[in-house]
Amino acid sequence: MSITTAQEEPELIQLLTPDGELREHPDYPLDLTAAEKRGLYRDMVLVRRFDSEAVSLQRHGELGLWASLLGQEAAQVGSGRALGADDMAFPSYREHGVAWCRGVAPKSLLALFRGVTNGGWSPDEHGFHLYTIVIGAQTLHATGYAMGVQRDGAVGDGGSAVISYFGDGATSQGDTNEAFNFAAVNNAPVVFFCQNNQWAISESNDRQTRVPLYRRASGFGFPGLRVDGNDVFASLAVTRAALQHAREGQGPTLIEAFTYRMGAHTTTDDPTRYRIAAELEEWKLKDPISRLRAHLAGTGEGDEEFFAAVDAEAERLGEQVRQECRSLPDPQPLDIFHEVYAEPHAHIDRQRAEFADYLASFEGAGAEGGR
Amino acid sequence: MSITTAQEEPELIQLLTPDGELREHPDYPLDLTAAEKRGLYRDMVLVRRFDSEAVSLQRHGELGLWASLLGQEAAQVGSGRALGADDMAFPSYREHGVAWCRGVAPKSLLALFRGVTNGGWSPDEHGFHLYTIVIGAQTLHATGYAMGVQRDGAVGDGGSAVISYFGDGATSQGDTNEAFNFAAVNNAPVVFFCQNNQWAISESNDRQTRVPLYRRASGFGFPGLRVDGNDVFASLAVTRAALQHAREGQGPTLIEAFTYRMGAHTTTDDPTRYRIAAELEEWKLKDPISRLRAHLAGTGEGDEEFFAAVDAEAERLGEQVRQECRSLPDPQPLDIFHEVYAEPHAHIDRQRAEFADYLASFEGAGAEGGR
Amino acid sequence: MAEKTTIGKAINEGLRRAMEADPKVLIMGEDVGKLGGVFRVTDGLYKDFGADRVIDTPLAESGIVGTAIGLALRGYRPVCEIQFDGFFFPAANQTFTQLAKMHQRSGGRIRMPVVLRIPYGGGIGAVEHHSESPEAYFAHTAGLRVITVANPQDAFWMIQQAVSCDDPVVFFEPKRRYHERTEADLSGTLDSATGMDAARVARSGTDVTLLAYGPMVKTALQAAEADTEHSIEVVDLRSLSPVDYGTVFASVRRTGRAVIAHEAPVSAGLGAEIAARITESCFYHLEAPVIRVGGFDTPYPPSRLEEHYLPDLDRVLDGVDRAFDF
Amino acid sequence: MAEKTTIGKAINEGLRRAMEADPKVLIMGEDVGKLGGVFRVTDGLYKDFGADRVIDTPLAESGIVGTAIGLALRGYRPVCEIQFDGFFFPAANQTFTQLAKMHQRSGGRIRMPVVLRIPYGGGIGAVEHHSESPEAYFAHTAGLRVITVANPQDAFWMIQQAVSCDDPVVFFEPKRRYHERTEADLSGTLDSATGMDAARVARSGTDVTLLAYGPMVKTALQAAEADTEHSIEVVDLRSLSPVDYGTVFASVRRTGRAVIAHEAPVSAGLGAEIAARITESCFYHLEAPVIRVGGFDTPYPPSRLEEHYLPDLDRVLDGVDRAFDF
Ligand SMILES: Cc1ncc(C[n+]2csc(CCOP(=O)(O)OP(=O)(O)O)c2C)c(N)n1
Ligand SMILES: Cc1ncc(C[n+]2csc(CCOP(=O)(O)OP(=O)(O)O)c2C)c(N)n1
Ligand SMILES: [Mg+2]
Ligand SMILES: [Mg+2]
Repeated sequence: MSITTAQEEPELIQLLTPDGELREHPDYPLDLTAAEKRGLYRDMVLVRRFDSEAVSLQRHGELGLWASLLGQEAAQVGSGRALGADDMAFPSYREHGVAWCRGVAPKSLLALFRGVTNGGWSPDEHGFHLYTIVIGAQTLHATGYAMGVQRDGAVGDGGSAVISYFGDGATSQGDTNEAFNFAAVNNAPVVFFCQNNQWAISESNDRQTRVPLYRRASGFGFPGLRVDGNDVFASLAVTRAALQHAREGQGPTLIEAFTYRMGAHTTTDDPTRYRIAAELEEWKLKDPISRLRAHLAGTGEGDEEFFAAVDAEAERLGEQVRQECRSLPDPQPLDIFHEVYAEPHAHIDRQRAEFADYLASFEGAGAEGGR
Repeated sequence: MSITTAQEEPELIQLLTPDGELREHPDYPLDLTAAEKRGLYRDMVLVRRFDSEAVSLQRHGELGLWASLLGQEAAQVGSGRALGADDMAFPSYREHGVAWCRGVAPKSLLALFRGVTNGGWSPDEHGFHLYTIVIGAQTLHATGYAMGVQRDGAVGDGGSAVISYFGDGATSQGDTNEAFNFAAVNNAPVVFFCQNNQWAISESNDRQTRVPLYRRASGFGFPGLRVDGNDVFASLAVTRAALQHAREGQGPTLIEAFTYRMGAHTTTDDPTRYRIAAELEEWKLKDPISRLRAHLAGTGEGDEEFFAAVDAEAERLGEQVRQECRSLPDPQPLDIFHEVYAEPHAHIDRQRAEFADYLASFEGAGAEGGR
Repeated sequence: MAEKTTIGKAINEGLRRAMEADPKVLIMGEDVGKLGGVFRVTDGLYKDFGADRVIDTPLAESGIVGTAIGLALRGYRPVCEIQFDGFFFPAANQTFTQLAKMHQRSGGRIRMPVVLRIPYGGGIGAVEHHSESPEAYFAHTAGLRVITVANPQDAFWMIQQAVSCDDPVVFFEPKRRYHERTEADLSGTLDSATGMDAARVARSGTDVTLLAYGPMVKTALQAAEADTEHSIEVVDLRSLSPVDYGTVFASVRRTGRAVIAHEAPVSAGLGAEIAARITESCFYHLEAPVIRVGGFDTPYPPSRLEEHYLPDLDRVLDGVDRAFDF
Repeated sequence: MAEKTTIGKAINEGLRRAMEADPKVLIMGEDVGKLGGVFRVTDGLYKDFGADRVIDTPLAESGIVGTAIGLALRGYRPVCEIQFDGFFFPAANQTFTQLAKMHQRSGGRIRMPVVLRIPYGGGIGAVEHHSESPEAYFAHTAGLRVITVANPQDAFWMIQQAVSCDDPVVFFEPKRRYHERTEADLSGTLDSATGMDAARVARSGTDVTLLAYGPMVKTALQAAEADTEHSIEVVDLRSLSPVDYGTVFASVRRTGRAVIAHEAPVSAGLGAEIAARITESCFYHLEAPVIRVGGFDTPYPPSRLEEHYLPDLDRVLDGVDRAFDF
């Protein structure tokens, strides 16, 4: 009886070891200048600093919630820096590092988690769509967008590519699998970038899948790759290659960036209930930032002065972000009715007017808008 | 750049050639007695006759619709006869051949398409769930049922297995892919039996998938096989093996039965709008019934007398089915409210009573229930 | 230039106009290409506009609506066909949590000119899931516009208005009326047409307002003809969200009575909303409560029972009688 | 044996009782295992009943409900947790076309004892999709029962009644009330409890009937306390489908006025249905139209606006005033 499943160990594409040593990879050559490497280091440090500031802002009641990217900086900055100006990214809700690379201001992200807006930035301006909270939904948006790129004739040399971010948990959703299939059937220029941070809230990978996630792609007829998601070089190189593949009209790729969620799922989560501390300790040794720092220090491409300057910049960023967050203006009650429809809508107009009257009725009474 | 996809031709498991010649297969030995082979032949002929009778009943206005299985008899009878008494099947809406093997009376199927009932038989009694019209939905039911089998401790020697039927089009649905994943993660004893009849209404395979469908399984971490769906022996042998694999606790298998929908999608469809006649002619040469007949005739396991007897039985079945269909009793108006809930429901009771009063109001007027 | 035509043909012609007028308009769905859709509503468009603009999608409704959203983000105006009412539900998540909310989520930066065409309603002798009337789910979802048509003239204009609207529009097509032939003028330009969110007094009357939409408009008109005792005013709602309450209230205030008929189950159906609003705004004009006539609160029955399930002439007239005998 | 406890703990205890009483009862959903659910409602059950009965599923709501249906077909009684209201929609197809209809489809041969637990409503300062009130979608779907609780006592009994019911039950949990501590007696046997489809007069009054359910019951009671001008009778509906109209009509006939409050958008919400029915059945008792107080017909706003979106004490009292000033 020949019913068996191949169970080889997946190959992990790695260009930078946890000790900061460079490894050549035949398929993913990467030729970065020292300045570029330092740029990646700076990105990661600043993003981490911003992220930890946001966690603390949440603790102080300034944000309703925060989903920390701690540990995933390399996957995000590597892939984010692989994107070109004409490319479009579709994030989930944890892609603060990608947002950073796309020029989205930290305060725009904070506005969302503070409850000031459900969006916060212009997707077109940044080539970075809004955060999507419903797991997997954005994978279809990315695929549709890529089908639009095809129809615009923007595939081929100098063309545009699309990237969709999602987590390990998201691979279980019907939508994500439909997106894989629509992309494959249409040969759409989209890269599926799965950050496998090992956890979907409290559920470990074995609750989501029986085999490594990158393998999913082959079942739909396109390539799947597993990259060391804590290696910013590998994340950059592999994403670049996949984007190029897409731009050239060769269709989708699934990249599984193997990484680790070093923090809680969000600020309301308590990971001690479901995972052991040793796991975190193990992953600390693979920290994406320290390995690049070791590399830069080792090669002399970064010196103490540089590291100190980045740290100082990070401190300033932290301070700035704190300020900006606190001074985000609150929306006004009647904003509830804004932008529900793009075109005039009699019913909403009436409801807005009624509510305005209601609010006004308190003013005479000296009360404050009814509260 | 190493991003490529393997594109080998899929192996088609075949035990009986279109000319009726037997082929040994190392992995799927099959040792059938002459009586068993004749039984399969009889099943296929009778099912085809029943099916064509149903098409004609629809033409005569006796059925609202019919979905013909013409061409898919081998896939259905082969897999249906592989099932044990304790196994459970979850059909789509075209599995009349499987229904036949599970002892579901033809008239029960006709009742559904006549509009007399939305169901029509006892799933438990027959180990054959109700037809499911919403594409893909039943794949999850089958997987959940198989998870129940596991919890009952009914896996292992002498255990039960579950089989889910669906079409090529159904592989595109999120539900089907979620079912693959739930089954894989839970190692559930379920066989996914995809009848790839090349068409989902007017859409050919290339609109549904970029690669052969059996490959989908490997992405979820379980075996996928492609069998000649017009070969009843291969369909039987491969399904048997996969069911046994499941019963033994080794988890799911995807079987792609490569076959052809020789008729229209349903009686309301007109395939001349979207496919060329030559395709059908080609597949006629691979007809599942004639190849078994050739085999039986060639080996002497079936003689003219036998074939004539089966044909005569088929005629009688046709006649019987016609009678039974015409004498199916119509449901009564108040049946609308029956069995909406299993437990008492004040609102439905009230609505039923009101409608009964309404109907009664016409009786006095000498009219016929308001129509 | 009035001619006899059908709702199906008028939608087809409207889609063709929309595609000619704007190269960004796309058709997508199951079997919309060579086959022209199971109801032939997209007949000929694949041939004339090609596979890039008339897309036979994989069999996955969530995928259809989800990729349509992506296409809209890229500047396209997709018109998605959901093959039957009962097969909308796999797309509920993309429709309710994404399509409906994207404009608001983005603070108005993103527009979602996506049309979902849904053939709906019963009366065609079909098997399960082919006869549903799910409009209330959509009317309860903020961010969507919901419209439906009752004649070829409206079908022709309103499909074009839906396509040119920058909000997502759910366009319900009364499938059992697809092939009925009536007069319509399929020439002229779009700006001459009544707005898609206006209701229409389909027949004037003085004693009672009978509200209907989609497939029930014809039944309502027949009821009005048949009733020799009461003068029935028939209002064709056309837009189900928002409802044109100006027209509705004006009529009810004149007649003092209202009956609303739809095929969908009565409980928490659209009739409830309309009855509640009429009562709120016309309380002192009402001689009787607003009467609802609709499907029962049961799953749609097997087709041999559908004539009893669907509100027909007699059930509508019974509702009118109840508005008087109250 | 009354003690101070919370709705969250009472559901937990009720689930434990149900699991002890019947080995066929299963818990399934995202993070319901070791974590005990994001609201800790299934806390401790994984430890005590094991992974076979408390199943951490893959992250796929359609898969959860779809496999629960399969488990029910095999004789199990699955209790599915949908993590948040806004994440129900991927399961809409399995819920509306399969779960709700299976019993009818089978002519009564199949029973579907599946419970969907859905934490719902706003007021917790959450991001998008975590504050929705989708109950009207379910109340419009024949074949489902829909209930909700407003206090630990009901939570304890009604979750057990839901589990023991042979119909699919959607069990809405008022998430912003999960942790409020009030008195309840979590001993005694199930048969002593009021049936889960009965409404309850939570506070007697003579001037107006204030109808509420789930998270709004507390607000309604506060409004009744705060209103010194009118004697407000508060009815806690408990069952949203079917609604216990006997209790509702009796109260409205006494008071002559009704106000219904819910968090969900008003349009085509449950309040519309209840208002319509009250008007149909109590027309000559009504001094004013039934007043609806609810969420606006907009997507749930960002959390810094939710206090304005949610009907609060003032909005409810304003509704009561409108019932008098009409
Ligand atoms: C459809 C849906 N169901 C449930 C949730 C609740 N939820 C939010 S995050 C999350 C886990 C996601 O895990 P993963 O995809 O691995 O992403 P990660 O959080 O690890 O980045 C869940 C279940 C949701 N947001 N959407
Ligand atoms: C969710 C859903 N969408 C659409 C349909 C309409 N429909 C009925 S059969 C069919 C094609 C199915 O093709 P396939 O899965 O290959 O099965 P086959 O009919 O070939 O046996 C479609 C689109 C449906 N039944 N369910
Ligand atoms: Mg994760
Ligand atoms: Mg097919």
